[in-house]
Formats: sequence, C-alpha cells, structure tokens
Amino acid sequence: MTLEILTFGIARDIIGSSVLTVEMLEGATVDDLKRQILTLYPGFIALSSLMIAVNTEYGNETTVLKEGDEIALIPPVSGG
Amino acid sequence: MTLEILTFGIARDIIGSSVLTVEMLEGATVDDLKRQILTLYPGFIALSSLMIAVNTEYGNETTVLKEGDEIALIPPVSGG
Amino acid sequence: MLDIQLLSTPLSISACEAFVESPEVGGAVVFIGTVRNKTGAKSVTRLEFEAYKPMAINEMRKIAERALSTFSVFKISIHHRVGILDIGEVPVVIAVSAPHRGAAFDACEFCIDELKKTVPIWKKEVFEDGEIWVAAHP
Amino acid sequence: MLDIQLLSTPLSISACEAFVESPEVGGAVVFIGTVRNKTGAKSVTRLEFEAYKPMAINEMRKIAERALSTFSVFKISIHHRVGILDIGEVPVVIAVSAPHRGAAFDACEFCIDELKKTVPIWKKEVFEDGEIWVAAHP
Repeated sequence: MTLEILTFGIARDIIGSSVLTVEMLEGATVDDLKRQILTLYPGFIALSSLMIAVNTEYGNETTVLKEGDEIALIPPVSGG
Repeated sequence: MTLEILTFGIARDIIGSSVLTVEMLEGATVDDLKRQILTLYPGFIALSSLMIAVNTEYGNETTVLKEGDEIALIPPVSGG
Repeated sequence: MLDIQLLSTPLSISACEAFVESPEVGGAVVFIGTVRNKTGAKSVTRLEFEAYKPMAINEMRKIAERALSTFSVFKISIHHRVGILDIGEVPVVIAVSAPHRGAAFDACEFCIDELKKTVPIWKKEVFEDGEIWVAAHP
Repeated sequence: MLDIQLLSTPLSISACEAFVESPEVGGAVVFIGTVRNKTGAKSVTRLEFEAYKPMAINEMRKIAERALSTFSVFKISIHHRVGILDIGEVPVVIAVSAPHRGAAFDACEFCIDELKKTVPIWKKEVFEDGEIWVAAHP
C-alpha cells in the first residue's frame, strides 16, 4: 500500500519535503513505518524522539496503518 | 498620655467612630492597649483576631506606645 | 521591580501585565480576583472594600519584596481596589514575570495567599437583607 | 467550558480572560508566554511557530478536558499562535477560572506543562548566524 506522510519542523527539513510517500506491506504498523523512515533518513536517529500520528492521534507501536490514513511524523514538540 | 487610634472595618462599627481616644500610662505596650480596648468594648472578644498597628507596621505585644504614634486597630483582614 | 497600587477606580489588568512583561522573561502569570455573586447560598448584591491605605501599600510591598527574594522572579505588579464593587468587578490583580514559569506561578500564588492574610484591607459583603464584614468572626 | 484556538494573528490576552471570567468564580489565573530575546548567551532575532493544526487543536482540547476533570475549575481558554513572532510577542495564553484560586493555579500550570510536552507545535529560533528547531536534539 502507498502511505502519504505529512512532515513538520525538523522532520520536514530532514526529508526535504512536506509530504513523503512510502510503500509498505498491508498490515504494517507504526513501528514498521518508524524503522523504514530511520533506514531511509538516518538523520532522524539524532532526534530526541520521533512519534507517528495516525488520523490526528498519537499512534502506539502496534497501531496498524491503512491506505488513506492521515499519517504525520511528529518530531520533538516545542510549543508554548 | 493620650493616644488617638484609627479604626477600620468591623472595629469602626463596634466602636462607632473612625477615631478612638484612649488615656494610657506612659510606657504602655500594645498588649496593655489591647486589654483596655477589650474591657471598654467587649464586642471585640467575638472577633477571630485583633492586631494593633503602630506607625503602619504590625506591633507585637511588647511594642511600647508613645503619644504621637499613628496607632490603628486591625480586625481580621479580608482583602483580595 | 515592583508596581504596588491601591486604587479607587476600576483596575486595568493589562496595565499590570504590561508592567511585568519584558523580552527578558519567558512568561508571566496573572491572578485576577473577581467579586462572586454568592457566598454559600446567599446572593451578594455588592462588595465594599476599605483599606488602611499607607499600611496596606506597605504590606503589599513587603509581600512583593519577599516574593522577589524567595523566588527567581523578575517583576511584580499588585493592584488592589477599594470602594464599592459590583458583582463581576475585579478587586485585585497580581502579575508576576520570571525567566522560568514555575517561579512565576509559585510567586503569584504566594502573593495572593499572603495578601489575604496580612494586608489591612476589609471586605463587607452586602446582601438583600443585611451585610457582614468577611472573616471578622470565627 | 472550553475555548481552544490556534491563530495566525496576534493573541488577545483580554479575550482569553473575558472567556473565563464569570460572577460564579472567585478568580482567574492566566499564563502569558513571551518570546525571549535570548537562549543561553545567544540573541534571538525572531521565532517561527509551525503546527500540525487539526492535531494541535485536538491535543490542546484533550489537555483542557483533563484539567477540567482533574481540578475543580470552571472555564479554560487556550490560545496558541503560529507564524513568525518578534521578540516580546506572545505565542501562548492560557486562562483558567475556578471557584477557588488554588485549583485555578494548579490547572493553569498543568495546561502549559502538558502543552509543551504533547501538542504538535514546533518552534524555530532564528539567530543572526543561523537557526535551530528547539528541543529537536538531546
């Protein structure tokens, strides 16, 4: 399946684009996506954290992704 | 000596005047004044507290009063 | 730096905020008191605040100085109103700025807690059928 | 009652205060963030705030709902700004009203602490000689 992933802040800088398209196997989880991103973009290894949001909620490692989900990379937040 | 004492809030209501004149012996303390006021105006006994200010500072029991001091009765405060 | 005022006119919350705000601080915490419409089950019609003015200003200043020396804060503004206040009006505003917000929260709460204990200001609650000096009796 | 907003225009502190104030409460506590002119020894030129908007609003609302259910508070207003902010401008305002002021202090501090941990908003500090995404690296 094809996942379109929104990027923000330093994640967008590392990837060089505000949307990233990734091919994943059906049934892939947040954890699988994270591994794939760390492999494709080793710059993420240096970050304090990397979370994945699925449909505007924080996903946990076992959350299963589907085509059409709104997925976003959430690097360390710094609002306020 | 003659002391002029400012009154506020419920203290003014109990005394019925915003200034109270009291005759005290030279060397009288805050504690002496407090006893005299409780004797003259037993209504103060029912209050949660009664403090005496001397020259705009809280006096303690042994503070000695002099003619010309700015003295005030401070019933329980309730600002804010 | 301190800004301590006892006023008989409506308080300006934004004046207190403007005094403490600065590009050198990370943030400010503001406490805004409000005249409540009820005390327990009784409806309050209005409040009357009276102060022993020179001493009230002294005591507010002492509290602010203690807050400055106890907490790592930058500026403190305390404005208290006297006179007749209607429901919803503001008797007190305390604004505190600090490099780190935790200190601003702690100092602001310290100032209002102490103000209620030591500053010679008295509040009379007026009801339809009477009035009381708040906190006068146990 | 909640008032949660993410805005690209200057925040109105008084709008947040007006939302929470009520004759049913004894007071309100307001936190006002400010853009500092320095980070450590470095002079900051400006800040850029970026948000994942729908999720940022969701997360701010969740924090406010947790505060409402944890503390005895009445109303909460959280306004956060995005875009380019100059030194001294206000990125965030949080106002909380409560029948008792202790709960308002606790809930207001809880909201800003949690906001900094979970709300997907990112701050870039711009210096004369470069820029960094705040908190990105350990």
